[in-house]
Amino acid sequence: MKTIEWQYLIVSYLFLGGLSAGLFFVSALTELFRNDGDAPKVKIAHIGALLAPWPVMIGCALLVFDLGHWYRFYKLFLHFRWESPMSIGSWLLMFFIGVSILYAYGWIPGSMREAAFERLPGHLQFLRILNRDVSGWRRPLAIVGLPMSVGVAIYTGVLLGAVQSRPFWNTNLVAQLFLFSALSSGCALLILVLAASARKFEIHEFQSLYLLDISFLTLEFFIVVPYVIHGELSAEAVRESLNLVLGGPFTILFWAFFLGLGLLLPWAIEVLEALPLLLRHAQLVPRVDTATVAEAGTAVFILRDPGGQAPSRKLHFSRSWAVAAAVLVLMGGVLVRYIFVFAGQMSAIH
Amino acid sequence: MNRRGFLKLATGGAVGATLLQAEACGMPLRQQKVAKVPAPRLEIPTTCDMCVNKCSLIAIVQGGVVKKLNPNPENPKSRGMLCARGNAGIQQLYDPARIKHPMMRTGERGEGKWKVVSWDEALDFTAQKLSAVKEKYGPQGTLWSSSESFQEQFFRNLGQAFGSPNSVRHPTLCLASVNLAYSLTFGTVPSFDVQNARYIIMSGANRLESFITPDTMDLVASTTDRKARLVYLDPRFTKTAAKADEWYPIRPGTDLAFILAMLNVIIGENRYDKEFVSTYCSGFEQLAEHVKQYSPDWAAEETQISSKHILRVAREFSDAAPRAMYYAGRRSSWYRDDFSMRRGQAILNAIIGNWDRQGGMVPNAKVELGELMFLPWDDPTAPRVDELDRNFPLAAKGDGVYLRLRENVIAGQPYPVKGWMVYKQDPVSGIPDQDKTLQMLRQMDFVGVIDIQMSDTAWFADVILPESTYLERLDPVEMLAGIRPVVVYRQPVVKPLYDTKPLLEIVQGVAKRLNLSQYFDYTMEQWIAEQVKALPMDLPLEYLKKHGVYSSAQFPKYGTTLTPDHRFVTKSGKIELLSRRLQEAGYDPLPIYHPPTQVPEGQFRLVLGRHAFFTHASTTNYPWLNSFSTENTLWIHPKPADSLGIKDSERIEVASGSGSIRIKARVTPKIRPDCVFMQHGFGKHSPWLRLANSGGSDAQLLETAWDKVSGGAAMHETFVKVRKV
Amino acid sequence: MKGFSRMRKDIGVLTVGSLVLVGLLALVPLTASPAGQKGNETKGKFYFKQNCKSCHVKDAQGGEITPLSKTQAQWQAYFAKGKHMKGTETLTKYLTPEQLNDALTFLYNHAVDSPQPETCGK
Amino acid sequence: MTNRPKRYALAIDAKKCIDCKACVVACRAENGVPLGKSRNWINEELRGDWPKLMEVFEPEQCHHCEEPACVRVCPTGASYQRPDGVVAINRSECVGCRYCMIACPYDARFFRDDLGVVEKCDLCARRLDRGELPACVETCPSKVRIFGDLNDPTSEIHQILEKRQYRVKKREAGTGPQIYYLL
Repeated sequence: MKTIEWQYLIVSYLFLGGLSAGLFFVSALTELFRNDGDAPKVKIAHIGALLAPWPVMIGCALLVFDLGHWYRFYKLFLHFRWESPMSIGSWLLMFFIGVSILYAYGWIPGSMREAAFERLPGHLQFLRILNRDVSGWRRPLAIVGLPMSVGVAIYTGVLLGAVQSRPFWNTNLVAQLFLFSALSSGCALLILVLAASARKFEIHEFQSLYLLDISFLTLEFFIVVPYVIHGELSAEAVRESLNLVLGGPFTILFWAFFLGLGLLLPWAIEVLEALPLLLRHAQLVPRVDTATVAEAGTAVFILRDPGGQAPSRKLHFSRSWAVAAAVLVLMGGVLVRYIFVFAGQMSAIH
Repeated sequence: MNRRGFLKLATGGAVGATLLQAEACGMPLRQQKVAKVPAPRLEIPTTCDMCVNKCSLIAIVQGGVVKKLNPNPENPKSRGMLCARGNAGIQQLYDPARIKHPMMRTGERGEGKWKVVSWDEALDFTAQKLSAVKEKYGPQGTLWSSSESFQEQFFRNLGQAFGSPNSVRHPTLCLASVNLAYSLTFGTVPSFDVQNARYIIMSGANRLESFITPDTMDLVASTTDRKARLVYLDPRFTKTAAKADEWYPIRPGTDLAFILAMLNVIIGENRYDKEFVSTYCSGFEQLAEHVKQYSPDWAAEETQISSKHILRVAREFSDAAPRAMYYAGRRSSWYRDDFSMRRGQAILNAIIGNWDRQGGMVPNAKVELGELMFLPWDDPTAPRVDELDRNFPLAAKGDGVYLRLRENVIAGQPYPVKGWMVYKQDPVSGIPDQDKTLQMLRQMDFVGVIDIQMSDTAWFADVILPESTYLERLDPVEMLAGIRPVVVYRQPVVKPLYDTKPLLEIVQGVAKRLNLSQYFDYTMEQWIAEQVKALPMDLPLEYLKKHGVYSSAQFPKYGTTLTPDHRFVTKSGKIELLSRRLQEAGYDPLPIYHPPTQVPEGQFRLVLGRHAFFTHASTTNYPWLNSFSTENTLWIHPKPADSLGIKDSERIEVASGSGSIRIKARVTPKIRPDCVFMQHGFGKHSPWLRLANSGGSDAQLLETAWDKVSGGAAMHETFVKVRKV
Repeated sequence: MKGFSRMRKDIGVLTVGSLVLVGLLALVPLTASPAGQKGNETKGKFYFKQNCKSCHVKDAQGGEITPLSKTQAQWQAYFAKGKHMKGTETLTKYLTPEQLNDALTFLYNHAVDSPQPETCGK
Repeated sequence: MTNRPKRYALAIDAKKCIDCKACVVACRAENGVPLGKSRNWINEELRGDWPKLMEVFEPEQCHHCEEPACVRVCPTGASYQRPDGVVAINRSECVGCRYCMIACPYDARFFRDDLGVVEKCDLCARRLDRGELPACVETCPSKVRIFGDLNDPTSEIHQILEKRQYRVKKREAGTGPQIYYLL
């Protein structure tokens, strides 16, 4: 009997799982490849680490809640079935959550930690054994967690891609699409948090995030395009299934909202915003002190090229553009999963 | 299965059962877990009663709960078959709309105010009311209507012993015209050896869809495995049409023209079985002369089937003889001269000599059963209220003519009928022209209903005497005559769930109170013991209990009547192509074609049909069956639908001379543009039959019309107007 | 046709004063029951089965006899003669005249050429 | 019987199907399938225009595939394949993730909201183990379904598949379906 079995809970789970993976990936990456004393990068790694565990944990809660018997979820861990993406996935998720929590723990400032354990009520004293400084494990955890995060991001796509009977999914491109969409949403959330939180913000923080996100979005775009072309040239069933997005119920959602607003537009914004940073040898000299920037929300910099002559070009940087781009990317991330989950289940071999 | 599943099964009946049972045995429900202790799994053979076909089945019973009904392959008729209805028998047993106790009306008729009473109270009331009617109007003032069941005879005997000539049964709403036509031609109603046929013509009878019987099974096997040819005439593209080799959407009511043209060709081209005709038939010369006028070209005009097809079919048909048949099948009367059409069929079958031959028509063989002798009563003295002798001299006396009877009762002619006992019948939703049925019902001083569920008729009754269902009942042994005659046995597979009784006990209860006990002084066990005495085995009863069915290997037998000295049970002793008895009764001795009434401009002919999910009006409320067709719709062809601006599944109003209903349209190319079709058994009054209340009732639309000779209700003589609402 | 007119006479005799018999050839067999024989059909069936059926069943000495064994005319002739066992004894040895009339009514009404040959309804 | 492993399968002679639904009700009764859900069903297809119409009926249920996608994707092994080829579900192991439903190319599975588990045709495994036929096979008036052991050369299904041409549905799904539709 044809029914749409997986609905919003699964959509959100796929998104949140990917989001965590993205956050961890970006955090770990920056942590591993930063030079000492690179304050902005530390901040990114820090925030990323602290954020990473939560979405995936919420996502998994939703996943369990979606089961016919939520209290039977433990059975998933009584078996390991390598042919079942879901089985692999659940184990992967478990370990990833573990690592990301530990990693986050490693990023909690010692003072804070101490304070927290001080406040433990008497009967919970035994928890003090957890009061350890694991900040030293950050790098090893990052190294271990990095492939896991990639795994989790890919898995959310594989879960669908592995289903032969749904032509809309049945291509390895889905996994890649989900991977890069996941990583970019990770970036986007960091951009959002930074732009929204930091009263006084540091342009360099955005530099690397923009660069990362632009590349992820670019990659994502170059997977969507071949996905469609490939599908159109593929078996009849696949072509039929693609009608769901080409002249079907999901057409507008897919092209206008996902590809347009959720991918290309934020990409354009970020490129425009970061263009100067992309120019080689550009070095930035603030013309006004960053304090005022904080209020204005806009910084003006002068780019001086290596020659060292007079000001050549102006760059303007906007907090609201950053927020806009981030929000759009996140929306795109949710949409692409919504479209794939629903359209995929509607598609069938005839 | 875990406990949750166990409970959830209630939808499927099984646990509903444990609960109900628990309730029935006054066992507190929490104890119902007890049922989870694996009880022994019993397999009890018995006989289905979801329709009249009497298929053998094996009930799987565990812990006093019927878990499943399986077909019983030992029956050579039903073989390993149990249809959708048969499988849904469980739902009849565990139907929440069952009548669980005797009930008496407290409010107005049809108001639905009831009080549960004891059997004594209900039976006293019934007897006293019947006596009151007898007092005032004589015994003929009571009407006894019943439908077929293994116990029906007890009900009819009560009516007769009470002194009423007025028993009325289902045939005139069913196959009366077929029975009469074949009896008058061959002296008996034969079976059709579909299994061995090579060429089958079927008109009207929709045997792959309306009713699943051995003929249905054989029809499928013949047309697929043995490549028999099926030519099918029907204004509707039914499932039979889907399987037929040729389907012709014949102009309704012109089947006889088609048949007469075939006769014209077959006789004209000397394709009939001369030897057979000269040896066994009478009246051939007159027939030959008579059909000269009916040429294929003429018939093409009437039937809208091209003459080249008629010509070809006639030739193929006679070439395939004797393994060819014009299948009569089980079906109702459709037109005012339905009988003539049957006669035409019978004659057509006769002249190609398919009588008593393999793949043709075979007189029914019997297995002898014993008979318990009970004290006879005086025959009723009064004439029947439907004045059969005058109106339908050839109709079966014991069955009566329903619609004529209703007219007379309403008119109070020739005498008033004020008491009505109804058994296993639902005249209110079952018979055409519902308003008249209600009118007849309202003028009754007393209406008593014996049924298993709250039918529409029961809903309007004064007292309801609940019968036990077939799975709770011991019935008389029944012999099914046929090509392969069988004896079937119905034994209870569970104890009655509620305060219900088998019919015999109800009859005896009433009889006792009417001082008629002497005519019913036997038990079911004694009755059965006498019946089975005649079976050729020691311990026949044990055999039936174990097998549920008996049949003899000596069948089928062909040609038993094909000896020149054989006397057919007709007036002349021959197969009467020209019927002496029709002549004597003042009817046309040969079938004469009368064109059907033209469909008035802007109207449609309402055609009916059955679907094998639903036994007439009775099983539409069982969820398993209802789920296949949750409400009846009006089939209408896209062309007229467009011009009326009606879209699929839109609500529309359908109006005839006798009533109007609201119903959903089903726009489909599967029906002639000049016809509309709807299902039977929906649009109930009885709120107990919740699932069957949706959509309208055909009984409200159908007008009163009957076949001139047999009196069978003519179901296709109603024209309706259709409009958007 | 001969048997027919004879029958007509007999019935005529048996149904003197009967309202229904209009003497029309066509109506004779139709009115045959119940007016054809004034006896009691139900009882007749009972007596017939109770007394005759003991010997007159398949493979019994008397050989099977049912209402269908004779035409209406033959039944009447037979009962008019009232002889049994090839004439060696009379039917009255088994049944009273009244019972015989009942039996005749049953056999007559369901004779092989009667309007209701097969027992009704079934 | 040989001790060659059994391979149960169905051959369906759809030409014989008259859409009477006996199989559907029999299954409902045998397996307690709740209303609105069904382990087996009949596909109807009407073609052509009045009066040149044709209609085909085609019974379908779980195809008990050789390489069942449902079994492959099941994370707990609740969906499994018996040695005799029957694909069945162990209710107590099913967590109700419905991945198998999505993986089934034939949409032969449904979710039991009341039990929180997935369900489908198991060819009446309990009946098979008693040596009985599946309910749908047994009850069918026109005997549309031929059930048996493909590996038994004497079985009806083995012989009919040797004699007659057949097709399977959605071969490209690559699951090796074991319902053979006779042509």
